[in-house]
Amino acid sequence: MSTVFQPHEADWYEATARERITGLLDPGTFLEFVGPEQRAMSPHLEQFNLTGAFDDGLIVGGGRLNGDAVFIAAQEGRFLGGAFGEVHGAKLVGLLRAARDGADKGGPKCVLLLLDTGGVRLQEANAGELAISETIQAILEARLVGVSVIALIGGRSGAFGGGGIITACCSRIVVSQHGRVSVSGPEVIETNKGVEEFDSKDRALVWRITGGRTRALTGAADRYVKERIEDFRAAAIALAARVPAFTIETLAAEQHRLAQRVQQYGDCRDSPEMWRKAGLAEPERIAELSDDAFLAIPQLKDAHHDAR
Amino acid sequence: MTLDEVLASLFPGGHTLERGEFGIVHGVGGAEGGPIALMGVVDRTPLSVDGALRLASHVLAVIDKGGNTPILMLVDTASQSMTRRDELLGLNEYLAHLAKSLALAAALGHRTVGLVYGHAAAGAFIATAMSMQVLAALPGAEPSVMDLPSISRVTKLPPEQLAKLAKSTPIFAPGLGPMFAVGAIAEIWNVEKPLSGQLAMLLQQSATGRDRRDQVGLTREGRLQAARISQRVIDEATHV
Amino acid sequence: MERFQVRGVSNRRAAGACKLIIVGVNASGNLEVMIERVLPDNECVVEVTTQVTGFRSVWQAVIEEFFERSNPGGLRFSINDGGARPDTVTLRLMQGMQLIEATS
Amino acid sequence: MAQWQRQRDQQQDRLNAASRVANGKLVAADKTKALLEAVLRPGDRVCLEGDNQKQADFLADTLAQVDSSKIHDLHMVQSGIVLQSHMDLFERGIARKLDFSYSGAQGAALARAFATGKIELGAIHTYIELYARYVMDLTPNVALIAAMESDRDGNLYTGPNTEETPVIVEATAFKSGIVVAQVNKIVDKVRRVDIPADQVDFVVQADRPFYVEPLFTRDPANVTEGQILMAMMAIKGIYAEYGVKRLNHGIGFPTAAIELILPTYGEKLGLKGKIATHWALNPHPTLIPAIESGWVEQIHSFGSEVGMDQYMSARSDIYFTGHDGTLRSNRLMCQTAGLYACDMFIGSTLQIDLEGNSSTVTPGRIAGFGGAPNMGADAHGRRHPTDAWLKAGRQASDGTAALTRGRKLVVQMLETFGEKMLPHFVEELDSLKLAKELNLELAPVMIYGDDITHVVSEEGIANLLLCRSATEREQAIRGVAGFTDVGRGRDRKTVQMLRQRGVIRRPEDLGINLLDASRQLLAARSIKDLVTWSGGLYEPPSKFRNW
Repeated sequence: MSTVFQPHEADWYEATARERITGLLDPGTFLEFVGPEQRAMSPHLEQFNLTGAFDDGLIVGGGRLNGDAVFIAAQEGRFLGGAFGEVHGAKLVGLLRAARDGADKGGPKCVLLLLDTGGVRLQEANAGELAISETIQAILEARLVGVSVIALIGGRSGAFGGGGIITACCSRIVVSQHGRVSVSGPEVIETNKGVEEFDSKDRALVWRITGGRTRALTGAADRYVKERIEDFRAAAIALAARVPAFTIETLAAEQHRLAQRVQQYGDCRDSPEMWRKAGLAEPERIAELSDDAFLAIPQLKDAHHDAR
Repeated sequence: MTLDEVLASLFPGGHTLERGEFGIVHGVGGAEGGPIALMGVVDRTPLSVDGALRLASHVLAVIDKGGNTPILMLVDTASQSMTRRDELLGLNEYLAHLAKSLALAAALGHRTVGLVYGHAAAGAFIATAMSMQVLAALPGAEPSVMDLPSISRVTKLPPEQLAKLAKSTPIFAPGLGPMFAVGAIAEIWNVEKPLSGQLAMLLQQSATGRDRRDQVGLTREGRLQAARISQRVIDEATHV
Repeated sequence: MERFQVRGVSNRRAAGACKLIIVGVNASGNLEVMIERVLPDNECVVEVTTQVTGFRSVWQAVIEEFFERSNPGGLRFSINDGGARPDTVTLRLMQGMQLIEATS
Repeated sequence: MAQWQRQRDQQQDRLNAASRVANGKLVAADKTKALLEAVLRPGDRVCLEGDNQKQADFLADTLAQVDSSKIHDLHMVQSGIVLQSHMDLFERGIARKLDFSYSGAQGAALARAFATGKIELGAIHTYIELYARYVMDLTPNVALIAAMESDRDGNLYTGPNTEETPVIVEATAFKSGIVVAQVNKIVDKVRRVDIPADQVDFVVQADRPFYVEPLFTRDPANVTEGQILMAMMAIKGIYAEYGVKRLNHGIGFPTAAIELILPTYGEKLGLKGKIATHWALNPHPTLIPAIESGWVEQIHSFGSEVGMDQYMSARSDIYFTGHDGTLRSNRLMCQTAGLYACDMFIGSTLQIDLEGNSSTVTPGRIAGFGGAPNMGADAHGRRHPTDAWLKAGRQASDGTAALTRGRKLVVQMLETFGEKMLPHFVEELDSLKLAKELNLELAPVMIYGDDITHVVSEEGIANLLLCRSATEREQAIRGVAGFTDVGRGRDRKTVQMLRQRGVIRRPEDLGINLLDASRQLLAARSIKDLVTWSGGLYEPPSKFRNW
């Protein structure tokens, strides 16, 4: 171990949504839409005695990625857990629709989705749920006209609830080890089914079930990256170049892929059981590996697919 | 209404319906305009990876057959299946896969209609009913994101205060009325009249190919910001 | 929740040409500060929306000290507060100030 | 005829009574209750081992289930009231009187039990004060202790969490008492003998490993910029100023921040090797980056810390380890080191008054003391000089007297406001209110004002050594009390004068820019980073993981 301190590289987990955007895009190219000075804030929070955010926890705009025009949206996972509210959701829906409408008029062909969300903001649950559904429809409409949508997940709120479903509707998914992707949160499962089903305080278990490594190894994510923003950027550039077309062939392949997963792992209770079946060395220690060692696991490459 | 009553009223000309595992049904309904592909999740069954996969296979089968057979999705589900196994397997992908299949069917010319006649909640609501081009509900339906006691726990507001708030805004409260007001549900059908006619009317409306629920929410004054904000983003994004 | 503003006078225009800066996140024990260059050079104001009621006089003291220290002529500060403590408030105001003055 | 062997006889009676349920020294787990009922007598003084870290929790649970018609009115003399079963003892009438030192999660229940008379309070002690009384006037009749391994003869391996076992056993075994140990495992041969078999009467293999609270783990993710600012001021304004090499840190986030910026900020100031080389300290995971960067020469520990065992075994140059390679901790020795061999104690507190008295009592909660008052007290018996100690002494005495003695640096760090905007600087400690309510003879004070040499808040450092009157002390404290009522009640002129004299030093007086207090300064910003620094040797408990 080096005795000289190595300064930290900017990492995704630690960064705010705005810092992630700045680090992800080509320097100086970001232009925000409906910026904070417009004060498009949630009108619903005050009745819950909550203060809002000037951007309602979602930043949308345009910029360049490796020279190419892109749209970008980033959730601030620290503001109300990055949850979807009415304004927050509508900004995302607007951005995706703009991509859809502009795709054949020289607009950006790629949308970067920096998800960091616990799901629906309960103070505006109906609007949030609907916004998630609208987001899904808008992503798919955009994909139909050839826009690629890349999800990037590695923040503290992960991509839970509807955020998990949105993730899997994207053309490509990038995760880091911190990034969790799931529908029902561990606390929700524990509340509904008891601590024997899911002990939400057992954080290692939470990550074994929902974490980035599990998602990457099962093919539920397309690219596993280290925590650094520059790695997310490199992955976004690499993946945006070629994405699966949103066609019946793709979905038939996805049907097959997902059916196989149930067949292969349907009786597993925990991810080490899956890794044992997959023939990984030291299935119990996957979480303990360094990022480099994890990235060197051969089965990680086998998980790559276009069935999304 | 029970599922049988619903089906009888929808298809006086007859229907077939196979009740499969995981609460998933599929079949065919006879209608004047031609057959309608039936499918759904029923009996308040939580939607699991297995159920979502099964349901998606029915959608893909309709697409495979070609033509433009409409799809009617019948929904009575507790919520997504909340288990460790489902999450370990990546339930999010299975629900998304179902939503994608439905969106592709719509894009390929199949009219997709949802009918919530029972319960529908959270992620299962998103992947089924809300993934249809148009969603109808019966008066007794109970769509929700989360129940008030749970919302009370999370928001730390007393249930009485929440109940009071719920009367003044449709933005968070569970139930048919609020969901209708925000634009999630296009029509609440009249059970005094045959459902077949109401379905036929719905199917005759031409599909716009665009999701206009935010406009509906605005018109109904249940969701005043969404349409305006998304339009503002579009305007700024296209004038770059 | 509580809303109020604290006005100040300044004898200089804050440096830099940047029109808008946003620092911090409105989270528990934290706050976001948006700074806009929209006022005459000899005025400044901080508009506060806070979740925690009953500490207006503390805010007043914190902001007045900040005005004295930083002399932020021409700037409007808008705060969404999630219950930040005074030192965090001062730090965010100073961070924002440094950023807007350093950005051309 | 005088009898001089009554205690021996009694001891033999108890051993005889217990022999029915024991197989030699070994007792089956399901016979433990019968064992306790056999060796205990009403009114006994009992030490149930447990402090702020390890707990003889199996024996505690079992003791709480004994027949209270047979065993009652016990006088508990133990470090910690931490577990629910500790409270149950008094609830069920098994125990009546209590002399203790520390309470964690049970602080509120304890205050209620005192108020309702469920517990008769002897006194609240510091750790070594209570150990001292074990051999003076509070010697246990029965000690119920915890160990990792035992052989069939009763030799115990207490391992990294040895903590206070030796002192409890010493006091009990050599005064005709009975020692019962719960162990995680019975083995043929223990890895090393921490407690010899002839000091142990009975051994029970518990149905689970004894509980250890990871009390000293601070997640770097939760360190705030304000705490980093305080840490920078402390390093530059105190550590560097006095050249403090031998020290103890408290458990709060501000000191965790200091540990985390030694390899960054401390390095930049060129302080490596000049400060913070020798420690009386639990194995704080947040010190890993400083250790790995070569800052630390050696550490003696009160106890262990969950997940640190492998790391410490691999770093035996730094930690105290046995021939078997694992850590040996010892609370008594480490406390003594903290008292006599440290030049500085620095820790967080919850309240400080105008005289500098500091307390962690909050309304309706008795937290006890643990070891902080020993660390945080000037040792008048100390005779060896160090530069830091002498400099502090000179500052306190104006540097005139020929016989100037040194002073231990006792530093309290506190943010001006706590959660829910509760001020940490107060006119009157909540402790006084509590003492009145509970009719305590002595209000619990963690560290008395006359022992405190420096107060660090995010507004600055107050050096109380340099104060020459009660008024100056008060204004020095007010002068760093920020926007609290105490702070706003300052006399601006006096505070200005104190600042000119260097009694109060603000960040800018120390050449510290507020804006440099960024999380970028932290050598580790997450538990994961600490694992990486340790080369994978640190294995944090699951509740601290986010991977």
